[in-house]
Amino acid sequence: MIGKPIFEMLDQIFVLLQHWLVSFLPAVLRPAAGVVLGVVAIVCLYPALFALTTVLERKGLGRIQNRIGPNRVGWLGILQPVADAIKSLTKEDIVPKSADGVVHFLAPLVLVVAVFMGYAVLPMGRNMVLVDMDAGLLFFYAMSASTELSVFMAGWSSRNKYSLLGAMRAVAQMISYEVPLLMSSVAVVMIAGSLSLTKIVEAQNHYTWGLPHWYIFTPWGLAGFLMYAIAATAETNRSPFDLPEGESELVAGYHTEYSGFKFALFFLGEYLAMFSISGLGTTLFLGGWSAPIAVLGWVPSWIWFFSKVMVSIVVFIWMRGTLPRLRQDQLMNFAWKFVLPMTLLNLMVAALWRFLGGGWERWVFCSAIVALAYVGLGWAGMRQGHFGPRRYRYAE
Amino acid sequence: MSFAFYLVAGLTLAGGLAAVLLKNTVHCALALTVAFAGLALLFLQLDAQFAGFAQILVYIGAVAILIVFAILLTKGSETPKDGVFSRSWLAGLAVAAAVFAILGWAVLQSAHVLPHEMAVPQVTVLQIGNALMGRYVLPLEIVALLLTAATIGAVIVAMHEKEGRK
Amino acid sequence: MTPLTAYLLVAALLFAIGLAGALTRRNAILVLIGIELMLNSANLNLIAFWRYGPHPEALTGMMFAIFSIAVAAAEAAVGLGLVIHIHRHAHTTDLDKMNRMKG
Amino acid sequence: MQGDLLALRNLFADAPVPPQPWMVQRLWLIPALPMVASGIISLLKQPRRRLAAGLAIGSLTFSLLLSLFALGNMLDELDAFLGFQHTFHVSFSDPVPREVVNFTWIQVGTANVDLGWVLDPLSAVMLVMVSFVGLLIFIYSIGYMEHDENFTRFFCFMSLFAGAMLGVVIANSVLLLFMCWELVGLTSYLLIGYWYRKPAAAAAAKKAFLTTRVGDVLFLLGMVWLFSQSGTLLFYNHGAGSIEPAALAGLLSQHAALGLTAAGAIGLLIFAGAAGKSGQFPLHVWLPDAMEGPTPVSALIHAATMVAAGVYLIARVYPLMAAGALMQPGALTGGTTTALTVVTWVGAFTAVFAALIAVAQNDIKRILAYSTVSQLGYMMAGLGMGGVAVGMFHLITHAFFKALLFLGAGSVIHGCHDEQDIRRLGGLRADMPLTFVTYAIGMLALCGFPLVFSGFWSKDGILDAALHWNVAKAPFYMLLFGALLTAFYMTRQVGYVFFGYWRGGKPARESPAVMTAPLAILAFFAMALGLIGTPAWPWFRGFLEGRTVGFDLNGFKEPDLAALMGASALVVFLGLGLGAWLYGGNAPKPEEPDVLERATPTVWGWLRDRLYVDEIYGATVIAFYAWWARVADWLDRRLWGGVVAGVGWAFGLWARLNRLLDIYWVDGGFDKGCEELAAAGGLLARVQNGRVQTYLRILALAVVVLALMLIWSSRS
Repeated sequence: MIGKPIFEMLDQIFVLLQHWLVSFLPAVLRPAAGVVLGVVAIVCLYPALFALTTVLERKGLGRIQNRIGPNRVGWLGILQPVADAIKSLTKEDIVPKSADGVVHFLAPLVLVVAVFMGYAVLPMGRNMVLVDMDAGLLFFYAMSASTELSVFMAGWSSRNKYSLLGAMRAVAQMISYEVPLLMSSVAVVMIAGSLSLTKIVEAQNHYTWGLPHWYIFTPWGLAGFLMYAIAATAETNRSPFDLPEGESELVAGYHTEYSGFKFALFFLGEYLAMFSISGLGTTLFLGGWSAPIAVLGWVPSWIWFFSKVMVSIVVFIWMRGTLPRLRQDQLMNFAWKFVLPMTLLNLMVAALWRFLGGGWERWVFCSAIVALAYVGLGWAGMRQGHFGPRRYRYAE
Repeated sequence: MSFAFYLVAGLTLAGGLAAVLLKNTVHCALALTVAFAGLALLFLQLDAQFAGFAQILVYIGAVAILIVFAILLTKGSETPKDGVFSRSWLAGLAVAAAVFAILGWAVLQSAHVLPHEMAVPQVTVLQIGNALMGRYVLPLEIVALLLTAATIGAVIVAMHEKEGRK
Repeated sequence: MTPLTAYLLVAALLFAIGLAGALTRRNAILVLIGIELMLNSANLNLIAFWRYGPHPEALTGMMFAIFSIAVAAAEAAVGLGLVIHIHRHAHTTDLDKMNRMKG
Repeated sequence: MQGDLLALRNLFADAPVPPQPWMVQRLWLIPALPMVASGIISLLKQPRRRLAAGLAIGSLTFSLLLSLFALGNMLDELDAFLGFQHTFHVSFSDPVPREVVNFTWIQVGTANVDLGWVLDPLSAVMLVMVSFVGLLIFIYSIGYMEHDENFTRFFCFMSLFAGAMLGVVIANSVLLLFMCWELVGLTSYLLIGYWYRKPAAAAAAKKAFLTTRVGDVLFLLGMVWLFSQSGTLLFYNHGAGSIEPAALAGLLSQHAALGLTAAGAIGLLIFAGAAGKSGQFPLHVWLPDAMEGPTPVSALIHAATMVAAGVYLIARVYPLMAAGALMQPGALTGGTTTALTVVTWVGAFTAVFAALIAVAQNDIKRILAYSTVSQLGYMMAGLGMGGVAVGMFHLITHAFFKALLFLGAGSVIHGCHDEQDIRRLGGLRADMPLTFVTYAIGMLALCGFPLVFSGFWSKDGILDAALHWNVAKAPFYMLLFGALLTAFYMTRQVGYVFFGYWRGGKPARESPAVMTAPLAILAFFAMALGLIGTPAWPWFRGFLEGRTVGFDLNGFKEPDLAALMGASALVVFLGLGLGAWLYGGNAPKPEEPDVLERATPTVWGWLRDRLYVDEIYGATVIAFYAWWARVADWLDRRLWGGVVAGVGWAFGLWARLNRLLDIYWVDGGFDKGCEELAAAGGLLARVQNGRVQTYLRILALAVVVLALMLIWSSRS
């Protein structure tokens, strides 16, 4: 292969760039400067991705809903986010008179900061991780748990019943779905034997017959990924779990009373959370930055990571355009009576997988258990009316 | 002692003080969160990464939210008319001061026997996991049982009593 | 002042703050907040002793702290459940008004 | 020579060890499949009958396939093994190929509690037998149990039983064996008491459970002893197992009481467990009562498999039983030890004893039950005198023809509207032709009808071993007499049931094909299986003992063999003839006494009442317990009750005295005191003002005081 060094360089181009830039500084400052560079890169990159995604989402939704979508600013409306940014920066920042000023001000900041923190441990390519932490996954979840508080702060400080209701719904939903989210990741941790996200990716970066060892291609991994995807959708308040911001009931949920730049921050925070949770899902189940087939290994690793994330984002958008919103009781029943039991069972299946050795039995057993549980739980839930249409009880 | 320590310790103590002193209950809860976060940072300074993240996950992610929910459910966010401190606040303060005095005195008295700088312990999550599953497996199981019991208990205690049933 | 002494003093102060809160506030939830602070200061002590103790590799203090965090979570859940229950019955969370167990 | 051998072994020890066969690694699947099926069935609701039966039968079919695969595997290995020995002129300490998979279950301090499974010819043969007979009986049960409302529960228990029994078979650890053993006992209990609303069934289940428990306690003792002496629970562990030569040497060097070695004593304790499960003489009482369960249960558990588990257990620990007397370490034949002698005598006695009782029974299943006890005695005696192959061959053939007989009896009961008394049946030859033909084949196999029936060859093997036993000749004559009795009582039963005329109420009808098809298959095997154990081609024996055997008619030319076969055939013909003469033409009416009863009413009465063993137990063990309970009751009521009453009375008197004192003297002063105390209490009660914070404050203050005291005391 002639092009091998070139591809390796392409693969590591950002790492090399960082090293090159840092090498201008005195040795004492180098580690700190490296981190600062990484932070700057993340802080610049993801908002750009956010801008791109908003256009993508609006155009995509437009297509799904048989309309054109934004098409005025720039070529095919591609500059729409720039116009939006200018608008939100120049708009008047309205704070309600009765609002709790300090908390009202702090809420969007806390959200964005906490969300950004999560990116510190995501490996976005080979050697491309800001902090390779031993307890990376725990850190990520600790940070994502902190966002809940900011949502509450926003809703409570607005002194608006819609805001408060939206915030309480959002927090309840996030807490409910955080449990299955964590549980489905624990299965991965059990198999990979590490909380470090880089090690988890490394554990999946093997190939048999040119096919990858991604965890999604195992029975427990597939079930875990499905549960993770459901919980992630709910955790980011995306449709069909977007009750906290249901426009028809709550105007806009907890950020009803925000305008201008603060609103933009909330918007940004939500999309950033979506990116980071997609990135984590990619890392845990889809092999992170590893190539989907061995022969494509020469393509730079970060391309794979970002393509996988973007595919997840497209799926998010697609679901938003397709699925109607759930009801609150359906949401809670679904979390506690289907997703959580399934993830708990999945833990056991993963343990079984781990201890059944390398033979074919583990495929048969684990698939059978997962399939049986899925069918059984779903059937029982449907039968008892947990997931279906609501049965009204009228007063006698 | 480093500057970072004073900063974080100051943050923690300020958060704690605010949590105790503020009038608005929700503000108290938020200040408590600040104290929790400061403590997590202190844990990180003590090279207890796992405990620090667990602290954030459990306290900020769960306990703080629980407290906030409880405040809203008990209409506690309105400031009561007859003051936020109890009638016997002076006695309470005195007792607390006495406790601090005795604790601080004990710490300072024994300062000379306390160890100085130690090498940073290299503890990986893997070691913690092995310890939890090995030497500490019985406590772990008991904690699991306790959490289950607490979950059930909390649900039952806070459950609405249905009218017209036994 | 050695680092350990500093950490212990911070923990003692936090404990006293928590105790003061638990002893002086009217609202039952704030009493619980005070108790949480006290528990946390104990955790700080445990971690500090683990860090500066003779056998950090044995993980005793760390484990103690982790278990204590778990127990505190359970305590908070049950405590707040009780407060909500009391509020539903007595329509107050004011501890000064809750003295039906008076001897 | 020894050195060469060692060098050779070492040479091959260095060579890359061939990986264990695929089947050995997966042997656990065989018991696991039915157990999992049982677990799933237990969750099903009553109406899911087809699913339940399908799961049970499907899982057992898979187990059967795997068992056949394991047997094939073993045959291949035996060839390779013998080829190796032949090529290199070596002999291993183990005469048969044996594959074990062991793992540690729990680690307690330095002691490991190991579990594992073993695949050797013994377990392979047994696996195939259990799963095959089990499968046929499962299929049969669909027909037999079709009207039962608890159909799913039945298959749940049956499946659990099959899994546990297969677990007993593959166990390489005495602990695993014991666990499965107890599971088997549990399912036996559950299935005997399957119709728990019938008081007799519930009582029989309890009796079975308690009686086998007597043996199991002794078995447990033996197990613990074995563990403490050999330090391992495994049977085979590449030379380090508890019944391998190294450990046996240690056990032999120790002496227990009564001149027994530790090995012998442990062997006897284990035999006690086996005797309980296999219904050997003092503990046989539960087995006839166990016939209260559904007939497929009787066929599977109380005829073919579970009761044979005791025999299998003795075969499994044969090296232990025979320790010290073996020609060659690890061999499976030869030698007489105290333990084996006890096994032989108990077996031979049980064989005759139960056969005698069987003569005078009138319940179709009870006759078969006593016959089972008797045949188990044969197996034990065969093990004791002739070694593993002799006993196991009879076990396998017996499993087939006795299952056949029980299923045939079930078919009769099913067809005759739950009538079990043979005096109320009769003439079924015409009504149930298929059942009759298969039943007759089973009966002839059980009697040991010469040449074409398997029972003849396996029983002959036992008699042959008894004839050549060098301790005593009595067992031989006992067993021969037993054979006569067997032929007689079976002829009597068949005469009553199938010949003569119909004495019952509603006319009988033939059972459905789902029941008769297993009968036909079993009948085929009841005849054909004999072929693998004839003296001319003792393939079965060769397989179990690690030899290849060819067909050789000279096998018949062994000394005494022809005479023995003649004698045994004669005995069988005598029994058949006697039975046919007495009962063939016209059996008596239900109300009339039996032919033999008219002849010797006294003896008949003894036999009919099962030689009063139950009554003896009732009069001794149970009576003792009842007496002891009465004594305890009396002590409670009279002695302690009297004492208590006396004390009470004394105190009553004292109280009356006090009352007078109180009223006239104390009260005045006391009331005053009370008032004062109440006032003081009110004062103290102020501390308890119901405010949580006050308590907390006091607590904190107390902490401060305590800390001060601590510091102060450490100062001084």
